[in-house]
Amino acid sequence: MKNYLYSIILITIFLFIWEAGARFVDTSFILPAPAEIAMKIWELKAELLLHHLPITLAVIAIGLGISLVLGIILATSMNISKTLEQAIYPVLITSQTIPIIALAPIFVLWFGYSIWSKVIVTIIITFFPITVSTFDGFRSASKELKELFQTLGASKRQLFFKLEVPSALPSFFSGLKVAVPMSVIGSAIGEWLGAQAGLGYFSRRMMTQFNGAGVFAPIVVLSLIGILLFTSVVLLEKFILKWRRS
Amino acid sequence: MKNYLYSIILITIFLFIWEAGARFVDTSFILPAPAEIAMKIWELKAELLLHHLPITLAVIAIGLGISLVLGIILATSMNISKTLEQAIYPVLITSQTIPIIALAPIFVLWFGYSIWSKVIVTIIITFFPITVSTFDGFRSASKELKELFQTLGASKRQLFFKLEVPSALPSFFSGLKVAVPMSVIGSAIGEWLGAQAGLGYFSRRMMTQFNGAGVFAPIVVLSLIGILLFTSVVLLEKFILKWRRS
Amino acid sequence: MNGEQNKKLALQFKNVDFHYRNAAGEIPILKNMNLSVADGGFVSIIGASGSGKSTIFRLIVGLEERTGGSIYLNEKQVADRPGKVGYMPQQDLLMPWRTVLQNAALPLELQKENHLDRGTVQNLLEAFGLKGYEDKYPHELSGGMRQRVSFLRATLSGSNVLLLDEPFSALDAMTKLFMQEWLLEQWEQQQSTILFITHDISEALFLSDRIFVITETPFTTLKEIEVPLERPRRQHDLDKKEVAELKNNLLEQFRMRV
Amino acid sequence: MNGEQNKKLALQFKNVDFHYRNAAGEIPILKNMNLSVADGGFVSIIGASGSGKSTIFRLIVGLEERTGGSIYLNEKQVADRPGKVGYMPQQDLLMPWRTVLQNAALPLELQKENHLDRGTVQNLLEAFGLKGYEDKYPHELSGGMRQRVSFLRATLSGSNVLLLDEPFSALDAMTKLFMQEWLLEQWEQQQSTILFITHDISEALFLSDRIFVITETPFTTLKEIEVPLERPRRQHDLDKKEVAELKNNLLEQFRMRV
Amino acid sequence: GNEEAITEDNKNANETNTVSIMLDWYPNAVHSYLYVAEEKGYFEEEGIDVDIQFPANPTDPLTLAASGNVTMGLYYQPDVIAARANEDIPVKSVAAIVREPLNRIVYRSDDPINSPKELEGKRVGYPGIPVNEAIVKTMVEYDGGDYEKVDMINVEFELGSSLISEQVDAVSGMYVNHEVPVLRSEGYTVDFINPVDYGVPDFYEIVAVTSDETWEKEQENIEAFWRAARKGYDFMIENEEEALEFLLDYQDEVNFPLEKEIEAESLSILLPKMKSEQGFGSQEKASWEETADWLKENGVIEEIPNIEDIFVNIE
Ligand SMILES: Nc1ncnc2c1ncn2[C@@H]1O[C@H](COP(=O)(O)OP(=O)(O)OP(=O)(O)O)[C@@H](O)[C@H]1O
Ligand SMILES: Nc1ncnc2c1ncn2[C@@H]1O[C@H](COP(=O)(O)OP(=O)(O)OP(=O)(O)O)[C@@H](O)[C@H]1O
Ligand SMILES: [Mg+2]
Ligand SMILES: [Mg+2]
Repeated sequence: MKNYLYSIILITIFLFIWEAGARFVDTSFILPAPAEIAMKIWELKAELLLHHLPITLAVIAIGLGISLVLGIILATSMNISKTLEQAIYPVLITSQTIPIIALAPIFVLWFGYSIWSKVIVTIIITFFPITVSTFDGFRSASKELKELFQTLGASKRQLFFKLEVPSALPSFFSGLKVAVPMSVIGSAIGEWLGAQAGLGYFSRRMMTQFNGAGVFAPIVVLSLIGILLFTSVVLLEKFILKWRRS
Repeated sequence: MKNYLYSIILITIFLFIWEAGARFVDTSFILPAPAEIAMKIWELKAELLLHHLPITLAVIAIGLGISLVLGIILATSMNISKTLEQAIYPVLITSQTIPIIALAPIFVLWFGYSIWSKVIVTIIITFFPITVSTFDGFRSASKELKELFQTLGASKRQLFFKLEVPSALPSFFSGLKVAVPMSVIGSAIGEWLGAQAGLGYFSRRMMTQFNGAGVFAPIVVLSLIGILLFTSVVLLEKFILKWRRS
Repeated sequence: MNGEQNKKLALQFKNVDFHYRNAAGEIPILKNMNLSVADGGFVSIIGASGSGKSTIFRLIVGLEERTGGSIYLNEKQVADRPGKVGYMPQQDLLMPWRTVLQNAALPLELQKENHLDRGTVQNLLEAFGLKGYEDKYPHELSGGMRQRVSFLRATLSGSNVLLLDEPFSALDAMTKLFMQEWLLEQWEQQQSTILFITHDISEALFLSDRIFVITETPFTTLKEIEVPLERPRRQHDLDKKEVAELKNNLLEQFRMRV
Repeated sequence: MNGEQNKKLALQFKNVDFHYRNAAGEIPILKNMNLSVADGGFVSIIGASGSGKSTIFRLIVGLEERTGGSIYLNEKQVADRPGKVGYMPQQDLLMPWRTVLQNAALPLELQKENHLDRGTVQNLLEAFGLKGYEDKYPHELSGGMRQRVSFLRATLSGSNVLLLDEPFSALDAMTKLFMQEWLLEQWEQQQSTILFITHDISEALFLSDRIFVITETPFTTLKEIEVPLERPRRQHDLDKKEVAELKNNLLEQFRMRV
Repeated sequence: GNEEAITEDNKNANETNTVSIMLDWYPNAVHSYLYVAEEKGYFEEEGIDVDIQFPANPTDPLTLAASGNVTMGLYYQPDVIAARANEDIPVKSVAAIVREPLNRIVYRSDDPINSPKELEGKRVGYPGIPVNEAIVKTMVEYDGGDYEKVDMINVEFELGSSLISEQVDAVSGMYVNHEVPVLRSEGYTVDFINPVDYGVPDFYEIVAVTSDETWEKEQENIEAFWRAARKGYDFMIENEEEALEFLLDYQDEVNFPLEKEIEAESLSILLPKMKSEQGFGSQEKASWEETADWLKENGVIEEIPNIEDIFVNIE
């Protein structure tokens, strides 16, 4: 806790300046004060938590889930087949330098306002870190250890489960820690593009109604989801990689 | 080149399936064929390259430029002052788990439909990788080398320029390689929120006009920018870090 | 003509050929090479860097495929050699996510036909000075202890032949001396055959019955040297005149090559 | 009472106190410690791991501040010691982004009062067997060459006192022997004073005029041993009976501590 | 054969039960008749289930209707023509809801724009719907100005917030019956110019669009839908107050807060513009032709499409 003292001071100062600034500017639809936002969250708690939150959570869960399944399958296939690796890996890396997300509006044409247009955006944004980090994890399995396994007569299956999977886990978790906050962003961006409900949608909705605090309130909830999910992954990582505890 | 043979085959197959699929579906506003997109790019080349491209490039250049300046200043300050580091670093890391980008619509109210609202989105999306990688780079300077410099009576200034800066460069470039494609995405997302020109804007506009190929054409140009910028950074990195050439 | 002739052979190379292949063409390492190691012996291989010491081991364990000739293990030519010898590589190569016990017991997990049971492992853990450390992770151990876990693992492969590739090169000089004595002790108890690669002439002299010297690459035979020392040995036995002379001869031979 | 008394002192510790501080409290290392090294001497320090060898060096170069007493360099108490001695740390610590020349010339860049010029550097490069490698990067060199660059850099700090902290511990046994002989050659030419930390008793015996042994921590004085060998020396001089005995004595002393 | 017929029937029953309609904007008085029909059970009587959706982007009602993601979308007459003419998008209008433009050029009273010519050099926000460009162009040129000098900015839904936060000087796309009174009730003083005064024809502000394919497959449902909607409309003109109550009851308090007074005023503006001698929703060829001519004159379309394909009147 003591380590974060300065950070806490910094954030307090920031909130204080924001509050003072907002009161000074006094046009809450442009710059709502933190206190106002907090009150708005309280006021809208039922609406936010019971109506919009579950919808956004569903997008995050389904999107992240599909990314995980596809990413792990693809990474494993590339790990097994050198040909697949040579075909897919460069495409994957190059795909990162191009803004596929800019195609998001057309997904709405394909999938309408259903959950799938948002899920696709979330998948696009989270698929890469998961796949590449898992694959890099497999590759990180030391060549020397692989040879040791061979000299002990290990089967391909044993090599995979006893060496490559444990070797890949740290890198996999790093990827997951990147992907989880991204999935929150992906769901929010997806909801801008076509939705009837959800926290990202609600925030934009509030904007057309000159309700500044209402714009921020769902974003605060989204942030809390982000922090919560991230923390869960960190805890899971600590639990599974307990050998890394110094 | 031979290494990429399989990738090229894969991409060719993909394009072929796409082309066939698009011709089969035959509703080009939903799924334009690659050939159609290529023709559209050719047809719109003046419009795309002379009108929209410069505007998007300006957003990318200014956004990335400001991110670089701010990021490097912040990373350097954290490197110099332990207190600043303790205050800012945790906030920076936490900020990554929250979807600040979801606030983008309100930036439009703050900065208007000028270039600045798009620049801000680009900064938000690129600032983090640049700052954190630069700072991590500074921290990567080996403690033993630092002590060696001290025993040689080096000044703080010499320590910074002769040890910490060169040590930080590899990590800085890694960050830049993440940030550059992000800046392209940032500019496109920024342009969704309200714009009168730019490739991201143009793509969405084409959508409202049911011009499927027109939706994809600017995205292809954006992708080329992404690949070009990324390649430039890689070449610059190779040139500056020439000692890494094996 | 000496006693060893009556002993069974633990390992034998007969006319073995081997070359690596790279962009520039073939790099021959073994040419029609012959070698035999008697059961229960401690044999060191020394040679300059890149002379092909590790290659010999890689051929024995089957990580490289010989291009000609045959290799016999315990007087049988084994087709599928993996799993048939205990191999302790240069680095300790412990898996950081496994405890000491789990690391050591790896061969038991991987080899169906491994007949050692957990009881034996427990006994050996004690013999190897690892009692009480079973549930520690590798990063919690000192360098010497890690080497002992690695050695225990090689032992548990259940083979009578152990190949050790520069196992002590990463240790500091004093820990190294201690580990050498410890290794001899274990070897005398286990009754296994040890092939030991090292750069360190004193180490080879202190440990081995015989030393094979690689003088050129590719090689056909290895120069063989009998170490004129009785067992048990102590470090100061190396100061005996004939051993000291032997050592200086070997040193002179390598001086030109470094 | 012997010849050294007349020589100038390169280094002197007078009643030096030092302790580290951690969460648990103070860890005393030096207690009222005295030590002197004559100009032009080659002195080794040996001791178990953690006994405080590196700490002595860190005090000399000023990386740690003594809590009491005084340290004299060339018979002057220097307040601001950094830059006054040549220090070669355990790892070679070359900067990967600098060429051999740029790495070696670092002290010339950093020290205003360094009067060595590029010409001297060129001459020394040749003497150190680095001619033709000036523009190579460290990763293109072998371990032994990297150590020589590191040693050249320490030499170029322009000081007559060189502190070497286990410089050869990362080298393989044969390269190490070669580097030891090379070091002695350089030392005889440079006329500098060398303090040398090592774990390796043979190494200390082969190189030094005198050996300081740390027998306990914290320490007040170091046990001092004169090496009964003339110069120039060869490796096989270590096999002389009195040196061998000395070595075995020292070994016995440390055996209990490992 | 018998079995097949049954499954066919079932399939039909399933398919025909739901009709989705995407509104042109978030719900307000102009949609009252739909809520009346829903609340009074008229849709149910016709055997259909109605799913009313709101657009996340102003242009979605047309694009999603065209791509078949919704059965119908409420959109703007000129844009239907443009889609058909320029990109040959197979969409058609099945009903005219509001028969006159509601769209106004709105500006802040403290920064007045006295005539369209003064828009030169000004920033004009619009919701990305192309018709607004044609409207502004026509008005400015009619008034003797140069459209090239007008700075048109796509502000998506943020018409009101961009105007009052002074990010733009005027907006096109606000409705005189709704957005304007809403702004005024929030305490902002705004004024407006009517496009019809400056050469813009009297086009149908809101029509219901579907795709040719949907029309073919679901014609019966769409007809059933409009029969019910017409009943809702008839009820609405008889019982204005009650109809508004349905809307206000139905409204989503948080998402789409509505002011009763504003909506009442709005409805009174709307009713005359929704009324037709031929019956609610009917469309006249002449209106389509006039609008198409206007678009061609202004270069929005190059060729006038076959008017017969563009609309169909539901009896
Ligand atoms: N996979 C390979 N492909 C091509 N050449 C190889 C390969 N592995 C080793 N070599 C070459 O074969 C030679 C012998 O290698 P080896 O590893 O057996 O040497 P070594 O005696 O163990 O050396 P060291 O003491 O440095 O470990 C070297 O010249 C090396 O460069
Ligand atoms: N910064 C520090 N803070 C606290 N204790 C320290 C610190 N640095 C070293 N020590 C402790 O001081 C003691 C002496 O350390 P030193 O590095 O001088 O030992 P050494 O003789 O050089 O050992 P080695 O042979 O392993 O290099 C050790 O017990 C070490 O744990
Ligand atoms: Mg080897
Ligand atoms: Mg030390």
